[in-house]
Amino acid sequence: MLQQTRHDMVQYLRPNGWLTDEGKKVWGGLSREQKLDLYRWMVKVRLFDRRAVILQRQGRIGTYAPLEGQEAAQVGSALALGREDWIFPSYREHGVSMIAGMPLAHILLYWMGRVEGNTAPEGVRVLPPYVPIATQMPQAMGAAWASKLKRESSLAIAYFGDGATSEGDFHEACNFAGVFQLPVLFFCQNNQYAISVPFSRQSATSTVAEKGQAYGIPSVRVDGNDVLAVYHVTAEAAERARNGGGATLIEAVTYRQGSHTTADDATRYRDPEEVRIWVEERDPVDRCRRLLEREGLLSEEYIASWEECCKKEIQEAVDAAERAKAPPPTHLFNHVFETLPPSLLRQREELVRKEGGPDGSENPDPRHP
Amino acid sequence: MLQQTRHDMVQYLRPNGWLTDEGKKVWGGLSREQKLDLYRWMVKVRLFDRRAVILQRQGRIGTYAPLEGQEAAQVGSALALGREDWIFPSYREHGVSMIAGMPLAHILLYWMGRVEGNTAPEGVRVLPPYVPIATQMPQAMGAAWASKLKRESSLAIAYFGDGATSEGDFHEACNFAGVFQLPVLFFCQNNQYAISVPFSRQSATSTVAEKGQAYGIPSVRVDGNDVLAVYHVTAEAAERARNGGGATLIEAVTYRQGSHTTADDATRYRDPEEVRIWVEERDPVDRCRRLLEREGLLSEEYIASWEECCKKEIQEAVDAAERAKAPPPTHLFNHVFETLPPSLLRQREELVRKEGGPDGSENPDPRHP
Amino acid sequence: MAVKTLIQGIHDGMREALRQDLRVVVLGEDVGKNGGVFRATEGLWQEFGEERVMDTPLAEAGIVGAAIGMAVNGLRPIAEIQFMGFIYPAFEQIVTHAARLRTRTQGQHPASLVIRAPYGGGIRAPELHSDSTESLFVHIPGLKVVVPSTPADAKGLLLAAVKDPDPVIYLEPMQIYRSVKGEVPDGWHEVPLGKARVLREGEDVTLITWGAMVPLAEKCAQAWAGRGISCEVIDVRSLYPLDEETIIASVKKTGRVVIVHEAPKTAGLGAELTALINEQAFLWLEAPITRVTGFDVPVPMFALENAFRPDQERVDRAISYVTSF
Amino acid sequence: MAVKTLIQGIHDGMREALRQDLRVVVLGEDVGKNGGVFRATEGLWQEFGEERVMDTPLAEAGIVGAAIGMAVNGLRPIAEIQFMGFIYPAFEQIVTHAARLRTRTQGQHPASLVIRAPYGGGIRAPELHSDSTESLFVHIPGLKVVVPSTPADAKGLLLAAVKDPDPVIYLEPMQIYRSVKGEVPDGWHEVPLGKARVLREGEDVTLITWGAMVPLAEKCAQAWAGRGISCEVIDVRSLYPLDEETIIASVKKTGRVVIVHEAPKTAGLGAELTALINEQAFLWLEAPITRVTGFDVPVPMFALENAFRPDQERVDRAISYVTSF
Ligand SMILES: Cc1ncc(C[n+]2csc(CCOP(=O)(O)OP(=O)(O)O)c2C)c(N)n1
Ligand SMILES: Cc1ncc(C[n+]2csc(CCOP(=O)(O)OP(=O)(O)O)c2C)c(N)n1
Ligand SMILES: [Mg+2]
Ligand SMILES: [Mg+2]
Repeated sequence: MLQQTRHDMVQYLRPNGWLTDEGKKVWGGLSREQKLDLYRWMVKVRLFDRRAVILQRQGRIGTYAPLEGQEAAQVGSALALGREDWIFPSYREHGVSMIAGMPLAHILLYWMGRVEGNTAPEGVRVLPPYVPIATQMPQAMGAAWASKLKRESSLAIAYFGDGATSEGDFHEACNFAGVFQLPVLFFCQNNQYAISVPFSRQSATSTVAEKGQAYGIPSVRVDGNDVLAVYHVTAEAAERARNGGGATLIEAVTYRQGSHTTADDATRYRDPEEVRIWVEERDPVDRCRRLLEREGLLSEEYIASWEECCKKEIQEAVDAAERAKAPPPTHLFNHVFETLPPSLLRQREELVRKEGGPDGSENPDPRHP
Repeated sequence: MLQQTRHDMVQYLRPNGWLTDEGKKVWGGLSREQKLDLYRWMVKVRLFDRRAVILQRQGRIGTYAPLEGQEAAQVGSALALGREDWIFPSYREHGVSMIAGMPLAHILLYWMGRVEGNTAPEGVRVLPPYVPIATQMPQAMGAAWASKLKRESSLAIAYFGDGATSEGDFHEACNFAGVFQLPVLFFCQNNQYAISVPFSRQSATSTVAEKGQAYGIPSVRVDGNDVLAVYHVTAEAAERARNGGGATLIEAVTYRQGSHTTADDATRYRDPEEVRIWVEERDPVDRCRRLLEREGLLSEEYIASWEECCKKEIQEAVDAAERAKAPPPTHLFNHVFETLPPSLLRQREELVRKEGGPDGSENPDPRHP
Repeated sequence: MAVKTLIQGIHDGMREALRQDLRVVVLGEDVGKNGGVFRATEGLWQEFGEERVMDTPLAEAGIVGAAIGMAVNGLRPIAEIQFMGFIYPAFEQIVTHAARLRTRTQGQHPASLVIRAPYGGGIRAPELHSDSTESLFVHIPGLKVVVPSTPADAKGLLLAAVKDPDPVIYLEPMQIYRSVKGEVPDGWHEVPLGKARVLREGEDVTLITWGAMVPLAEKCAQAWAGRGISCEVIDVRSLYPLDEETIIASVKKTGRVVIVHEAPKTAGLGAELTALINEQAFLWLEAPITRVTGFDVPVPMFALENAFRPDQERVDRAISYVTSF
Repeated sequence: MAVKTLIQGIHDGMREALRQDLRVVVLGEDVGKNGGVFRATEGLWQEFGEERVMDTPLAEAGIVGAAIGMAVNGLRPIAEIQFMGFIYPAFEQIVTHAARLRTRTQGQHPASLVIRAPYGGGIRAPELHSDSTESLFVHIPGLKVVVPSTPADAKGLLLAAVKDPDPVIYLEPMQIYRSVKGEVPDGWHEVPLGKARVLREGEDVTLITWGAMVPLAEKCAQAWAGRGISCEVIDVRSLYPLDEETIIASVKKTGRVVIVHEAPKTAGLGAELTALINEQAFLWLEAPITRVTGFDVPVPMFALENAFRPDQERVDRAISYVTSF
């Protein structure tokens, strides 16, 4: 059982690919497919991410926020959620979104500056990426509150970074969640930096987890590059939330191996040696691969064919996104209000006249880009 | 010495008027005048407060926020500050303001809706009352930061209530103070209620003090009706701040004996028995009086003559405030900018024409109402 | 129909909404046991219980953020901000999220919620309690903004706002909470958003206003009627979307316009109304559109609030000006 | 004088301020070691040290609140908000406190500070990075608001803002950060607040604009010059206080006005300019004042930002309209 508050870092899978004793127990409880899924998703997420960075360099998508290094935190937590749970991501949670069911093509569309990329397929409860830091947290809290009031078992999870812990919205969301015992998980990927600002200048505490004490909510610090531990602590917290035990603050200790976004240059503010350690010695994907290989669940051929499979899927998504018919300019007006007031109808007319084209009615269905 | 973080409540003077062992030591270190001052100020503050409530009932001032019950928290802390310290009060800190040097007449003027009441005499570093909850906290933090950057020994103190701890501004201010080790005191009068909302619905923690942990700043919980303990913990925290030791969060546990403001009716939401206990058994003024009487520092005559003296001073302040010449309507424009832009000069002209009177130049000196 | 005050109209609207729509919840500071600092929610906590009427911690971004999340997850929250002067901590949640969530999610999550806030001066409230910053919200695409000035409108606009799938900022002119009385229909009563109310017809001048300035405009119109000048008085009521049709029709009839609002002049809503009329009725104008507004100074403490706010003399001067131009 | 970009002008202004006035400090997210996400503060941390150029935690209310407190205690802070779209968490500190502290303290604490923020679209930035909500700040009494559109003005307005004892919101049109170049005076160079810049004189139409729309207006004016219509182009530059004199003089000369801004139309600053001109130059107007603005929709993601923002075609149409009215 998860202790009320654990600030020593939970780790089941060591950087060298060996399980701890506790880890062995947890691992033993997983099916073969579950074990493989942890790895497969991380690979897919990484390949997607790398491809997106290349697409940006090629000018085919806009500024992009890479997640390389954070795959375990995202995959481990997302796999612990249910379809009915509400996910409030930040701009870096591509891994989470795809696991929850956002088509890869949508994620790419978003970074192509296309709002249709935000549309979730039926039944997928992922909100669009939250760009203004920490603002998703009160909303996730509110969604959880609604679940509780409606006596539904769905929970809400907010994803955010270490920098987000400094915002007032972090505080207000955690406080409400504590007071009302809401089924919400606050999942912090502490990747050590908020753009260039290290966590040591972000907070006088050395961990995010200990901040949970201020809200009377249990918190747990987990090795965010250990996909098994992340999966397990998230699943435990989710279960507690569903059973009326209220919120949990989870700090996944990880590292962004690349720059903040493709517009950023992390070499300006990070020590190369620090980066090297995280990349070479603590990588989340390598670690999981080593374990699976040792357990005979993974062969070189399997890896190769899985990577091939992912690349194909990603390529299809790229094609789909690039083929997706751009909505006409009048699309600007399509979802401002349920019913456009006269002044907006007039403005829309102005645009139609200017475009000299159709009236925008042939707006492609955004769910099938 | 003050421990890093003390969440057991510091108490030196028991409700029955007897000192604890630790209290005896602290008490012994005070001069006769200091001892009497603690009491004298509390009496003056209470008499002022009661008079203000009556003035409101008589329609001579507007809505007023009474502090009765919180005298020890305000007097004890304010007496521990120096003239060079910056004070950022909320709307209930009349006791603090008067100790810092705000003329009583100014405080009354403020509640008469007169902005001149905010003007501090030369050298008095009290900001106007902060009405929007918790907003004074980042500013106090910033003033403290400036002291530190300028290598001055002045500190800043923000006064706020238990409800304020829920606002994002509380969090952001505390966090900066922790990160930059700023000489700022966050002084919370936990009077148990934010208007009608009890602290148990404001926060899932049972104390305010434990919230300090989230910011790596020492915090202390003190009996806010024990003027000696409040004085002492504030003095210690101030000394630490001046010596580069950074911020302290102080929770003074107290009770507002009356309503939130004269527009509120506390009987709607508080249990009369709860009120009775705080009024009859834990009153801060009684407690101090009992101690001083026992020590022979206070006689009935002394009390009577001091009260007389206070009442006279208060009466003079009432007279001064009521006599204070109201500034003309054009005063609206006097301090919007250092130099009025043309559009504002024109608006001012409009008002002058309307008033048909003088041009507002005979604006009385607001420092001498 | 019973005669009620404006705040009773608001109260009735919330009660009706809570009764008829189980998705509706009310949340805010002191709205529960205490019934709200103005008693707008009096008795609702007792009647509907603490799962429908919820006291929150003191945190406006938390309140509005929670309301957005609730709306996403199927509720219809009515969030109370205790005074408009305290809405700013929630500004980001309102302008970045409530206003844009429908667009951002391509219609999937319209953020169907109502944010109520008492606003304006005139009750000698403490400092910083008397802001009228309605134009800030009108400027943000995706929000609707309404202000009732009669008890029936108070109820009708509130219920329309609750039913409306888009986020509505519902501002309550606290000066006339209790001074304005009128009949309020029983049961579910809606006043459509986007429609102004012409409370007095006239030929010579169009007086455009809303909220607590409505009684003032009416008084002025009455006085000028005695002097042979007939004013058409329009209570805008829906600040966004504006009822352009009613406004423009009136201006085309009178050719002279006085706009009265309590907020400071510069970039207040009077500016937008002026621009709109200039665009749509330019050739009908016979005098400059004239604004009578709060001055461009911080809303003063109450000793000077009468000097700050529009009054009969300033409105009269404006009417003289446009009629003798 | 060297030729520099607009962002270099801003950078030079900050450097000069830090050099000449020891009270000046720069604070914000990533402004230190990283030199700002746009490199506006590049090298300043290295030159002046971390007690003058300070990286802060990620909290805008904290940043602005701290800056106010610093100003109270004798410093002259320049606070950077990383993008205007992220200024809203600090809204309360700005509108309730920075704007009003001088009034509230009767002149004792004027909140002398500068808040810088990049604003507007045109650089294909990620979602929610491209707001232009300048009119919100113009509406708040007690604030000054400026927008440079040339490198020299960038430096000159920044130094004037630093020297100005009142709080100044300094907005940076990021689209033209690097595309606009020009000579920038060395040393301390001020451009007075409250003065517009007439960048092109003309007789037929007055084009009023600011920020990244200035080059667009200039281009349109040029094109129309070829067709025999001469446009006077005014870069408002100081959004509050407005240079009414320059604006009104121009309108009285041309009688026809087109206002171009990127922000949504309703209750944008174009409304105030329209109202102002209507009030002060009514009899000189020969056509409705016409606004070309962002549409009243949430600022879109970048794929549609060109459709949202004013462009040459829309401005041309407006010029046709007012000249053929
Ligand atoms: C309210 C707000 N302020 C500033 C920014 C600009 N910004 C974007 S990402 C970022 C750093 C976020 O750091 P962190 O929370 O640690 O998340 P990470 O990017 O490391 O995943 C900043 C300052 C923003 N998006 N929102
Ligand atoms: C930002 C903000 N929200 C709401 C209010 C309305 N209000 C005034 S006092 C108060 C309660 C404050 O409680 P607390 O912080 O405990 O201080 P106390 O009044 O008990 O001294 C509230 C909600 C306000 N002034 N500011
Ligand atoms: Mg981070
Ligand atoms: Mg309290």
